[in-house]
Formats: sequence, C-alpha cells, structure tokens
Amino acid sequence: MVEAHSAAAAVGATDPALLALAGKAAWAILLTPLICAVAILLVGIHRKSFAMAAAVGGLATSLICTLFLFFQASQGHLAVPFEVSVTWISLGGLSIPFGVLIDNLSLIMTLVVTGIGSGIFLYSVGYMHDDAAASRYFGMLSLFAFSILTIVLSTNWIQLFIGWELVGFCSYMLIGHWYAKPSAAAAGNKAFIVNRVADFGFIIGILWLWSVSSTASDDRTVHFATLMARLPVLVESGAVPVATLSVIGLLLFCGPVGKSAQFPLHVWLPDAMEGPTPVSALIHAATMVAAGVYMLCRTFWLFEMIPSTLNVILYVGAATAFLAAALGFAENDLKRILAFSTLSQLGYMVMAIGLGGPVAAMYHLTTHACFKALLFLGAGSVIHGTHEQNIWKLGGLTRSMRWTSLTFLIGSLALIGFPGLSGFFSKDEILVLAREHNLPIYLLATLTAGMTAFYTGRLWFVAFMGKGHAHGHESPPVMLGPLFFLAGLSVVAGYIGIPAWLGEHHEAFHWDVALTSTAAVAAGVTISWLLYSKRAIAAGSLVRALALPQSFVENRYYIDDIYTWYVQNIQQKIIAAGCAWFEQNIIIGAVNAVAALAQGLGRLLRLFQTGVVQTYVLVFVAGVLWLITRYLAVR
Amino acid sequence: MSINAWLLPLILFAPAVGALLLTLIPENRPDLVRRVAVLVTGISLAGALHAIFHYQTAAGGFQYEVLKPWLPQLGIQFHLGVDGIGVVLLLLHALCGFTGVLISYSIKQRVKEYYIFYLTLITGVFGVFMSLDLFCFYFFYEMAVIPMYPLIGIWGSDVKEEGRVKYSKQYATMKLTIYLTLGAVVALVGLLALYQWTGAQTFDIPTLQAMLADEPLSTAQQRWIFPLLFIGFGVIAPMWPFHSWSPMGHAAAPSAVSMLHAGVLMKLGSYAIIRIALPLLPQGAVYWLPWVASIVVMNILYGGFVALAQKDLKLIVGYSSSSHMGYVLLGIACLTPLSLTGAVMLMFGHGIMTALAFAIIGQLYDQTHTRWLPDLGGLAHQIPFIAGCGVIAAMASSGLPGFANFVSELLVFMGGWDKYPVQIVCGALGVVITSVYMLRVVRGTFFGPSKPEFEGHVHDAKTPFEKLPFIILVLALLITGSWPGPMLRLLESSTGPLVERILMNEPNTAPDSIQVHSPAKPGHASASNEHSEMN
Amino acid sequence: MVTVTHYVVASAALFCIGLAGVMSRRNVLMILLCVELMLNAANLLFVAYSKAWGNLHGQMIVFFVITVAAAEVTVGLAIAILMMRQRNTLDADAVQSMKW
Amino acid sequence: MDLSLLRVELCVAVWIFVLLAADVFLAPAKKEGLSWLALAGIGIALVVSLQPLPIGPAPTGLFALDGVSHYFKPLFLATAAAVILMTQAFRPQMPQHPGPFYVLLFTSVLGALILSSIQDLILLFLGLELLTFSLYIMAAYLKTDGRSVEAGMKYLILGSVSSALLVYGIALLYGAVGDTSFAAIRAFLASGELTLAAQTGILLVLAGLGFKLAAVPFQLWLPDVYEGAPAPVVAFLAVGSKMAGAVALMRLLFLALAPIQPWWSPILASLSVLTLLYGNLGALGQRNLKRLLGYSSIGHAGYLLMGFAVGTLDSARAVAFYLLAYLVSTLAVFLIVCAATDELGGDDLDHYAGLSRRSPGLAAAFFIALLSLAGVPPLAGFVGKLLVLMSAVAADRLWLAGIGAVNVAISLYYYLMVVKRMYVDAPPSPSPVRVPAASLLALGALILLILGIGICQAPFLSRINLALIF
Repeated sequence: MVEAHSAAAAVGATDPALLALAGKAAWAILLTPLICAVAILLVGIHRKSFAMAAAVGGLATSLICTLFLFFQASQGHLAVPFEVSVTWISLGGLSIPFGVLIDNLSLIMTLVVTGIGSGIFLYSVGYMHDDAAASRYFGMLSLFAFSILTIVLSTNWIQLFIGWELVGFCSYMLIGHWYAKPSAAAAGNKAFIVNRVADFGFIIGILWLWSVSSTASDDRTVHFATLMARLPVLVESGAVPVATLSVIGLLLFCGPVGKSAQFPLHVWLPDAMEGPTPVSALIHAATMVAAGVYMLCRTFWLFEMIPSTLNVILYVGAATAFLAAALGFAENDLKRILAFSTLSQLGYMVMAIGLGGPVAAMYHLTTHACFKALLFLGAGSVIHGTHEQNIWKLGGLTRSMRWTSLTFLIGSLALIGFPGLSGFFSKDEILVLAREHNLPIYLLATLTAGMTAFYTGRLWFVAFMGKGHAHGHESPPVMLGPLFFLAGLSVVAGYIGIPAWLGEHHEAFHWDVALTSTAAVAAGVTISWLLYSKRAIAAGSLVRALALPQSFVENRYYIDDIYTWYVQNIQQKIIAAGCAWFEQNIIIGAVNAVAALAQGLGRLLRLFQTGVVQTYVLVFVAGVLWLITRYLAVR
Repeated sequence: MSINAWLLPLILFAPAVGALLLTLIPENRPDLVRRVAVLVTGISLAGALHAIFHYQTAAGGFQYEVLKPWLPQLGIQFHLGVDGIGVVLLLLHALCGFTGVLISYSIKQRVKEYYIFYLTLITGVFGVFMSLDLFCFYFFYEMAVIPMYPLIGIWGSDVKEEGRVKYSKQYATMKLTIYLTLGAVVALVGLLALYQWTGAQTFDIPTLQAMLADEPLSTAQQRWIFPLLFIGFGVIAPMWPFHSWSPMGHAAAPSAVSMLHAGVLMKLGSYAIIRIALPLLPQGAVYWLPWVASIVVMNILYGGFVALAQKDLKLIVGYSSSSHMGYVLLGIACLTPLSLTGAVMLMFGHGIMTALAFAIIGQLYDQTHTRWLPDLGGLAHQIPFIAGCGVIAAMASSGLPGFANFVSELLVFMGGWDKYPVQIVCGALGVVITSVYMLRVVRGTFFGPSKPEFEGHVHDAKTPFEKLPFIILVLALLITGSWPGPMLRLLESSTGPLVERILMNEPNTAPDSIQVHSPAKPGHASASNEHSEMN
Repeated sequence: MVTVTHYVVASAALFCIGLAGVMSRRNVLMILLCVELMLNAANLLFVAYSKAWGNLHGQMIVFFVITVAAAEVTVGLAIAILMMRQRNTLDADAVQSMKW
Repeated sequence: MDLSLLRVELCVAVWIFVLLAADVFLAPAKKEGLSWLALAGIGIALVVSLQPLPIGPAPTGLFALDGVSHYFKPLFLATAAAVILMTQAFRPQMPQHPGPFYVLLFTSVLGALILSSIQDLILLFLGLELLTFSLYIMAAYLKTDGRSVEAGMKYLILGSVSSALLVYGIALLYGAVGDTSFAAIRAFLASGELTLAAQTGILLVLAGLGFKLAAVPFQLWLPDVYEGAPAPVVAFLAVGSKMAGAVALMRLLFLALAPIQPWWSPILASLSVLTLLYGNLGALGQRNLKRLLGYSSIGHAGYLLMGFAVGTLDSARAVAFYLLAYLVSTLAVFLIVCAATDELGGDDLDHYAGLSRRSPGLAAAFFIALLSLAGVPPLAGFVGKLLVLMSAVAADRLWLAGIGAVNVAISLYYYLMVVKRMYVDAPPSPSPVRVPAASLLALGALILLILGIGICQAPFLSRINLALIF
C-alpha cells in the first residue's frame, strides 16, 4: 500500500536500502506525534508525567528522523524531492493521497517545527508543571505537532487542508486551555471561527483548482507535483484562463489570510494570547501562523503564474506589516505586543511572497520562528516568574531574572534586525526584493522596520529596564534551557545558508539597503529610549499630540468593533432572528394553519349536526335532490 | 445453511422478539427489561457488524438476500437484502439503537413500556433499511413512525423558552407523527402509481428496476411520480420547507429517541429517495433534481441561521440536523458517484454525530434539568468526559477532518462542483455557520467558570459502562473519518452503478445503451420468474 | 282515460306531500303518519306499474310494504311513548341533547 | 324450493323462537344464562354457515347462497357473537331483562344474513327493514336513559324516511324495468336503455343504502345515534349494519347495475370524497369516544364507497377485505368500550385518561385496535386501506387514492388523541378495569386476528378472491 517513489533524476540514484529507511523515517516524522497524542488522550489523561514524557519524546523522535533525512539529503545520499504516500481516498476518478513529501522546503520547515517545537515542549514541562490539566495540554500539543507536520509534509491540497483544519482545532483547544476564563473560551471561539471564514474561501479555491486540473488524458488531481507539471501546460493551451486561475489564487490566498492572520482577518491573533504562553510561542508565533506563508511558498509555482493575485498578496502583506506594527505602539500587554509584532512580521513574509520571493519569505519565516519563539518563551518565563503581563507593572527584570532578560534581549535584537543577528539578514532579503520591485512598498517596509524597533524598544525599556517593582524569580533550568537554545539559533540562523539551501544563490550584500534599514531601526530604538527610558520626551504630551491616531490605534482600527457589530446586529438580530421569526410564524405557522384549517373545516361541516332531527331529514332530502339534479343524465 | 441466509432476519427480528419478550416480563423488574433490550440490540449490532465485514464489495449488488412469498396475489414478497448503502445504514442504525438502549438507562418511569415501543421502533427502521420490496418497505416505514408518538408523548419533555413552554411535547409529538404519516401517504400514492403504471404486478425493487431499465415509464409519468415520492420521503429527510416537525420533535423527545430520531429516522427519507425514487424514476430524477439542488440550499443556510437564533440545546442540534441533512440531499441532487457516496457517508457520519450530541444533551438535561443555554456553563469542571465528547461532537458537526462528516461533505462538494457550483459554495458557507453555533454551544455549556448550582450534583460518566455508548459513537466517527477508504469502497460499489444507470437516461443519451449497462442479475431474474409462476 | 302517467303524477304528489310533512311537522306521530303517506305513494306506484306491466310483482311488494309500514308505526309508537314518559313531549325538535 | 340454501337463516330464525321460549320459561334469576343460549345459537349458525357451498349452477331467484354470501354470513354471525359478549361486559348498564334484546339482535342478524344473499329488490327492502326495525328498538333499549331514547327516535325517523325513499325508488325502477330481480334489471340496463325514471329510482335506492352505510349526505343521524345508543348496539350498528349495507350495495352494483358502471362510478366517487372528509374532519375535536367512533365510522364508509366507486372486481375484493379488517378492529374497540364504560364512569375521552396505568393489557389492545382502524402497519386496517387505494390507482383514479391516503393521516390524529388519553394522561384512580373472561378471550382473539390479518394477509385474500366472483 505504501508506495515510495523518488524523483531520482536530480542527484543520481539513491541506494534502495537508504530509500526504504528514508521512507520509514519520513512516516515516523509525521506519525510519531499522532501516536503519542492518541496515547496521551486515551491512557495518559490522568497521568501527567506520562503525558509529558510521551509528548516530548514523540516530537524528539520526529526531530531525530528529520535530522537524519536532512543530513542524508544535504550530503547528497538521498535524492530530493522524495515522496512516500498511501491512498487515503480512492473513489471513481478521485484519488486523494496522504503522504510525506520531503524536499528542501519541507525539510527546513520540518526542522523549524520539530526543532523549535521540541524546545517549546520541553519548556512546557516546566511551565505547565502545576497545571491540573497538563495531560490534555500535552495531548493537544502532540496532536498539534502532527497537524502542522501534516501541512508541512503534505503532498497535496486536501492533505494540506486537513492539517490546516486540525491545527485550527488544536489552536482552539489550546487557546481555550484555561476554559474557566471566559475570555480564554471566547478567544478560542474567535480564532476558530475567523479561520473558518477564511477556510471557506480556501476550500472553494481548492475545489475550483481541482476541477480545472484535468487534461484530456488524465483525471483531476490535487497532487502538488502533478499540478506543478500540469498547470503551465493548461494555461498555455488556454484550457484554464489566467483570469480563472487568478480568482482561484485569490481564493486560495484566503487560507493564509486567516491562518497567518493577515489584514483584515488578523483580529483573532491578539486574543489568542489567552492561551498558555508556550502555545503562543509554538502555535501563534513560530509555526501555525507561519503555515500560511509556508503554503504560499509550497505552491508558489501556482502564484507565479498569476501576477495580479501576487499584487493583492503584496498589498495585503504590506498593509498587515505596517498596521500591525502601529498597533504595537499602544498595547500594554507583554504578550499582545509580541502578537502584534508577529502579525507585522507575518505581513513581511506575505509581502515577500507578493514580491515574488518565496525564498526570502521562507528565510524570514525561519529566523522569525527562532527569535519570536524565544521572545514568547522569554515572556512566558517572565509571566511564570511574576504572574504579571502588563508591561507597566513589570520592570527591573534585568536584575531579578537575569538569564531570561539576556535571552529576551537577544530575541528583541534579532527581531528589530540588529546587524549580525538573524533577523537582520532575513529582513534585508525582503527589503532588497522590495526595492527591486516596488519602491513605495520598500519605503513602507523600511518604515515598518523602524516602527518594529520602536515598539520593541518600548517593551524592553519599560518591562525590563524600568525601575523595578516586579520581583520575579528566575525560571527553572528546564525552561531556561530552551531559551538558551533558541537564543543561540537566533544568532546563528543568519549564517547557515538557508537561502542557498532553498535554492537561491546569494547575491552580493546590499549595503545601501542594510544601512537604510539599520538607520531606521536605530531611529526607532532611540525614540523609544528617549520616551520610555530617558523620559526626555513626556510620552503623555506626544500621545495628546497624536490623539486621533492614538484612539484609532488603541481601538485596533475599530475592526473588532465592526465585526462585533456585524455579529450582534446583522447576523444575530437580522439574519438569524429573521429566519427564526420566519420559522416560527411562516413555516410553523403555516403548518399550524393547516391543522387549524382542518379543525375549522370539521367544525364547519358539523354545523349540519344540529341535533334537530328535522334538519337531518332536510339535509337528507336535499342530498337526494342534489344527486338527482347533478347526475340525472338524458341518454 | 450458512449464516448469510438468516443474518438479516436475525438483525430484524431480534428487537421484535425482544419487544414480545418484554411483554411477558413483570413491570417491577426494570433491570431485567433493560438487560433484555441490551441483549437484543446487541445481537442486532453484532449482526450488522458481521454483515458489513462480510459484504462482498467486489461482487456488489444486493447480498444476504431473503426472499419469501408474502402476498402473492399482489406480487408482494418478503424480500430482504442490503447493498453497500444498506449495509452501512444498517450499521448506523444498529450503533444508534444499541447506544440508545444504554443511554436509556436513565429512564426510570414505565421502563417496560418504554422499551417495548423503543424496540418496535428499532425493528421498523431495520426493516426499512433491508427491504427490497416496496410493500415491505412501506410496511416497516410506517411501523417506524408510530412508536414515536408514545415515546415522545410519555417520556419526552416540553420545549421551553425562558421558562415558558414554547412547544409542548404533546404538540411536538402529534405534529411529528401526523406530518410524517402525511409524507408517507403522499409517497404511498406515488408508489402505487409506480406499481400500477409499470404494469409489472410486482413490488420487488430489483425486478422493477430491471423491468424499468428495459421499458421505462414515459417521461411524463416519471415527472408526475417523482415529486410525489421526493416530497413524501423528503418530509422525513427533512427537506425545506417541510422540516418544521423535526427540530421540535428532537427537542421534545427523550434523549435515546432523539438519538434514533435524528440519527437514523431522518435518514429513512434520503435512503428511500436513493433506494426507490432515483433508480426507478431516472428521468423524473434528472428533471426535478436541479430544483431540489436549489431548495436544499435553503435547508443548509436557513437551518443554520435558525440554529444561530436558538438557545435550547436540543433545538440548536435539531436545526443543525435539518441543515446538515441539506448536504445529504444536495449530494443526492448532484447525482454523481462522488456526491452520492458522500451523501450516504454523511448519512452515516451525521447519524453518529447527532446521536452523540443528543446522548450528551440527554446526560446534561437529566442532571441539570435545563437545556437553556444561558442557564448552563462551566460544566467541563464537573463532567470533563462528557464535555470532551461534546467538543468532539461539535467538531465533527463542523466538519473537522478526522471525522466522517468531513470526508462526506468534501465528497459532496467535489462531486457536485461541476453541476451546481453556486449551491456548493452556499453549502460550504453552511459549514462556517455550523461552526459558529456549535462553538457557541460548547462554550456556553462547558466553558466558563464553574457554576455553584451544578457543583456536587452533576456527575460525569464514570464507570466504563456509562462511558460505553459515548466511546462507541466517538470511535465510529473517528475510525470511519480518519480511514474512510473501506467504507467508501463499500458505498461506491452501490452508488457507482446506481448513478451510472440513472445518467444513462439523460435525454441526450441513446436509449439503446440502457440495456447494455443494466443487466438483470440472475437472482432477480429468478425472483421474477417465481413471481410469474405464482400468478 | 286514466293512464299510468296520471298515477305516477298522483303518487309523486302524495310522496311530496308526505315528505313535506316529515320536514315540517314537529310531532313525532305526525311525522310517522307522513312517512306512511310516502310509503303509500310508493304503493300506488307499484300497483299502477303492476297494472301497466301486466305482472304481479308490484302487487306482491305492496303487501310487504303495508306490513312493514304497520311494523314501523308500532315501533314508532313505542318510542314515542318512551319520549312522552321521559320528556313529556312529542315534539321531535325538542329532543336535541346530542349535537355537533 | 331448496331450503338448504336458507339453512343459516333458518337456524337463526328457529333460535329466535328458542330464545323467546327460554325468556318466557326461565326464572328471572337465571336470565343471565340467556346470553350463553344466544351464543350457542350463533355458534350453531356459524358452524352451519361454514359448511361448504353446494356445487351447482349459479343460483337464480330472490335469494342466493353464493360465494359473496358465503363469505359474509360467518362475519355477521361472528359480529353477533361479539355483540352478545359485549352485552355481558356491558351488563351493569343493561336493563334487567335481556331476553328481548337477544331476540331483537337475532332478528337484526337475520336481516343482515338475508341482505347478504339478495338477488331481488323486494328482498333488499325486506332485509333492510328486518335489520333496521330491531335496531330502532335496540338503540332505545335503555329506556331510562334520555340519550338512548333520543337516539332511537332519531334513528327511527331518519330510517323510515330513508326506507320510504328506497321503496319509492324500487317502485320507479320496477316501473322502468317491469321486474325487480337483479338479473332483469341487468338485462334491461345492458340493452342500453336508461330512462330518467330508472335513474331516479336507482338514485333513490342508492340513497337508501347510503343511509345504512352512512354516506354523506345521508349520515347525519349517525353521530347522535352512536353517542346515545348502548355501546353493544352501537357495535352492531357500526359493524353488522354497515357491513350489511355494504354487501347489499355490492350485490346491487355488481349484479344489477354493472352495465351502467360508468354512470354510477363518479356518483359514488364524489360521495366517497365527501364522506371521507366529513367523517375524518368531523371527528377532530370530539370529546365523546362513541361520537368520535361515529365520525370515524363515517370515514370508513368513505373508503368502502371508494372501493365501490372504482367498480372493479379487485375493488370489490378490496372492500371485502376492508370490511373484514374493519370488523375485527371495531369489534375489539367496542369490546373494550363496553367493558370499560361502567368502571371508567362514562364514555367520554377523558374517562379513558391513564387507562394504560390501570389496565396495561386493555390499553395495549385498544391502542392496537385504534391503530388498525387508522391503517397503520402491521395491522389489519393497513392492508384493507392499501388494497382499496391500490384498486383505485389501478382504475386510474389517482386523485381518489390521494384523497383517501391523506385522510389516513387526518384520521391518525384523532385516534392518537385517544391514545394520548390512555398513555400520557394521569389516571384518576389506579384500580384496574375488570373484564369478563369470555370478553377477554374474545378480545385476545380479535387482537391476534388484527395482527394476523395484517401480517399474513395472503390466506385471507385468497379466501376473498375465491368467494367474490361476479
């Protein structure tokens, strides 16, 4: 049933034994977390330590298998792309495989997921140690790992969609992990439903793409490799108009808009911070929200055929990057600032796709995963130590939580693009791309880089540097370990040649772009330093000067309010209540009316039944006369 | 004699015999009564499992056939048999029936009478799913409707809105019974017309099918009969705007009856359409189904919106059922092998899912005595196991991958895309609406801070026996949903040929090709021979 | 000359008078008498047709009808007595405890 | 004249005298035994009626012992037996002197037996009168009960008017044909002549029979009489009298009026529709069980008329089956009503509240019998209705079948209202309802028959197919 086939043409033949082993390893990457999740949910739901061990062990196994494949591939022993799959559904002309696609792209993403994921899992062991429902947490975490790997390793659109939905579910469960908090439960709902709205477009796109994918000789397909080969031919022959494909592309892009929280469906991500912090780090910073970007990279062969859709993607990404960064200015919640930052960085990545640079996007995705996970874990460490999330109530953490602060600083620097750190390189790639293709976007992106520096600076100066009242205790080693690990990654990720691995030959360093962005960053940091550390400018007066934009930003552009208004007034009060009214009064009313009609007709007929015998005779005789007059026929 | 020859009668008559046995058991022995019910439904379940595992997919067609003359003067036979579709629905019903018996342990009043009616209901539904004779079919169909009346009337509960009675259980059950009977008699007229106009003097479905393949009814006749059958059976399906009996019926019924009702009874309609209306009246189907495809969009969206406005848990799930049955009807209306397979799969998936949902709501209601959403909340603290099942049911209903509902809805969408893209898009929108109200239910019921009034006297399903029905249903959903291949192959062996035969009748196809594609099976030919000898 | 038609007309008239009486008279006894009138109208018809056809079927029936009519009156009187005993009236319209 | 043709009727007639004599000579304390004597008489007649038909040429003359009558006679006798058992169960309500009641019952049965064999309009008239006269008295049998007397009075007046119309119709027909035998009428009509007088005559005869069947617009007496008359009498009215009317109509239509079937078919069809709707709609919202059953019996007359309107051999057979199913179900219902009226304190629907808690078996039997009347599988009534509807569809009267089918759903409503009282409502007292053993036995047999006819229809239908040949 399992069929392994390798596109071995690229780098010579692969040793069959290795191929078999690689196939097993590939399956192991995907399925180990699933098995662990099932085991935890079935037998470990009341055994916390078993759950922790299974979850961490499961993902670690995946990581080891990934590393194995990675080294085999990088050494050239294993020819990639390489695919193993089983047929999940085979029905008439429809065949949906379920499998593992190993190539450079999926390997790097799998490394991100399993590598950073393992760190975060380990961190969770410390973070969730006292939680009564830790087993459920770890079960869901394992299930999440499986789901995201389903996306990453997917060989086809449907499998991708399956993973897409499953990560949504896990995200829902994990955001709402502390379901006793109404806000957490609400945030979970919001995340799931917003993603559902987006996936509505996504699945339509998938269906449409599937429906146009047939050729004269072959059935329709959802298989990436087949589509990649087939679509250009179909477009060239005119069988699929570019306009149609553009619409399909837009519909497909709906998926990332929801999952990667692009404008205007970004509203769920800040709320998602209600979940435990490791979840925010893993799901809502490093992996799941990046899945949208990954999907666009994975299927870039489709999007590169439709420049108009790419343009839309570009502007959506740029808008998200800029607007989300601005939202970071006014936020006071430690995790939410990071969430807006995540939004903004995701905007960068999407923008990079729009600019035609999947490699740049993927590069930024990888580095961002490292430093943003680091930042969140750092924030988690702070929360764990102080039980406080409001930056204004924190402060002075550099003293009480030294190691956490150090790693947080490294993450922050990587985020703002401090030269030499990973964020600097990856952001630079995108800015170069922007300058080549679209000057206004370039300027906007540079400005956004400055804004990033500003709010990150604000966070640092207020929460960590400020005159401390928060006396937290440093976190246990099981939590610090991952912090160091991720800090290390954030430093080195810029140097290990990710773009080259992804197939882009690194061009010469663009000093002009680098300098400009560094200047913007420096400006941002300086301003924030002046405002929040040095207090040279009174923040209050600045706020007053910018009253209107301030309220606009504080209310998150009123987008949440618009949605709430829609749900409460349009959806519930007009559509749903209208339908319910129609149901009660027209549909049920009509049925009742028929019943009443029957009753009434009966009552009417019974008017003959006067109880007076002579009425009966009269009716009798009238009946006879009626019969005679009606049916007497002359022949 | 091999087991195959008496497998279906065993499944069918086990509950009936159980009901008869119960009449002999004194009323003051409720435990014995329950045990008998568990035993007989268990036998049926085992039989259904045996049937599905031993169905010869490669051979296809009707299997485990039983053919006995019944009323030879009219060409009526006691003809049982199941194809891939039937065997799946048999399993669905056996699962729902068995778990329903377990859930019914919470019934404390008039236990004996309850199980007698309940087992009669189960017998009727089994009969429908395995009947291959129109008379048999109708016979069991009506038999399945009537026990609902006392079941809801006696053991049900009023549907309340903010403390006031919105629909009394008497109203709900009377409406349900009369509405369904009305639908059934409309269908009966259609069936009789079919019998008459065919001139075959037989009610045997395979024989009729073979005959009609050779000499189809005239297009005009088909166009007359088809709506009779479709509306008649559509009432129970339930097709918009004939659905209003269903949500309030679900809401008023005791939980095990809601389970059977929403889980299985509603599938009788769509099953009847697939088993009778489509194969026997292909041209009628081709003519009317485009209309149906548009009407059922109303089912999906309208049902969803009304569910959004409800606050009674059972009404929400009730309207959700009518919304989801829209997908089933849409799958039928699209009339492609994919969509039809998806429709039947959804009948299974939705049946199990909704049975699970009603089992959960039943547990909640038994303990909290309310189903009014604003009164509930935070129950995950007290009943984590049931809450977990609740999340699973909600997710299955929202079409989360891993559950049978996702696969089936996907197949309906893929199968119907070419024919009715607009309707499919609307259908996909329905999935979004579903998740909105389902998550609202989960959040409002299970999440939030623990409420003091529930603390201490709301108990989770603790023992394995109490958990058993939930586990069975969840596993059924998960297994078929995550590995749908075997069930789909089973269904395809029946839906594929069915659709193929119907589409042969598209006006633009040469009629000559009909005979090539629908050879009468040897078994059926002999059946018709027997019949002609009797005359 | 008197033809069958004359008898038919006469009997029809008699029948209609009886019918009108049944519908208009309130006294049970009068109603029964009017029914007698209708039966006798039929008798007249039988006899006339019997003469016209030249067979005896009609006349034979007349005897039966007369007997039946007598029986009917007997039963009727018995019930009328019961009515009288219970309600102290013979008015048919007064008895209407069961209706609708 | 071959008296063996009259053997059943003779048995019954002789037993009338036996009963009279016994009534005279038995001591008042032993009058209870009369019912057993009556039962014995019915038993003898039943055995005689079940003797196989003499083989010979198709009988001619006034009276025939043919397949039709051979099929129906045992049914009349069985009805009578059931009614006698009902009087036992109903005893607390009955007057002290049951003797005349049984005599009247036997007379009535004699009329019905004759009607099942008629070949001539004279015998039609005589049979009807014999049947009806006794019923007038029986309806008013509870001399002290005002409603019973009222029922008798209403039945008497309407009945005598209808018989006057019938006789006048016979006279007109005789005038047109010159003969009263069915064969002669058939020959006359077959010749293509259909004078206005003949048509009027036929319509009047149909009206007279319509009165027996309770066809709209000749049905108004029925609810009142059902409500007022003693329950056993109502049972005989509902089953015996209606079935007698139906047999007479069947014989008239198929033996005498067959040639002008296209003429009377639409008449009966429209009567059928009106009757169905009147009966079933009128029954909605009734509060008295007997009155409700009255309306329901009008509804059933509608189905019978539908079978006649179709006018095919199959439809006649369907009617015969329908009557059988109707008989077993209705008798079961009335056995329960008779047994329960006294203990429940009346025959309003509300009196039946909580019967299932008081006497589960009785309630279950009632449930089954009512559902059979409604036409729900797997019960006898379902098959009867199905056969009638099928015959209508077979004659291309889809609309008629449609109306009949819809009425099934309407009727279910009021039957279920009774079920609701029994099963859902709370009982006023927990004491069980006592039923005499013989009635219980009969009830059990009837319920078994309801199920048996519903599930194994084939032998019954074969019997009918053999018997009914016109």
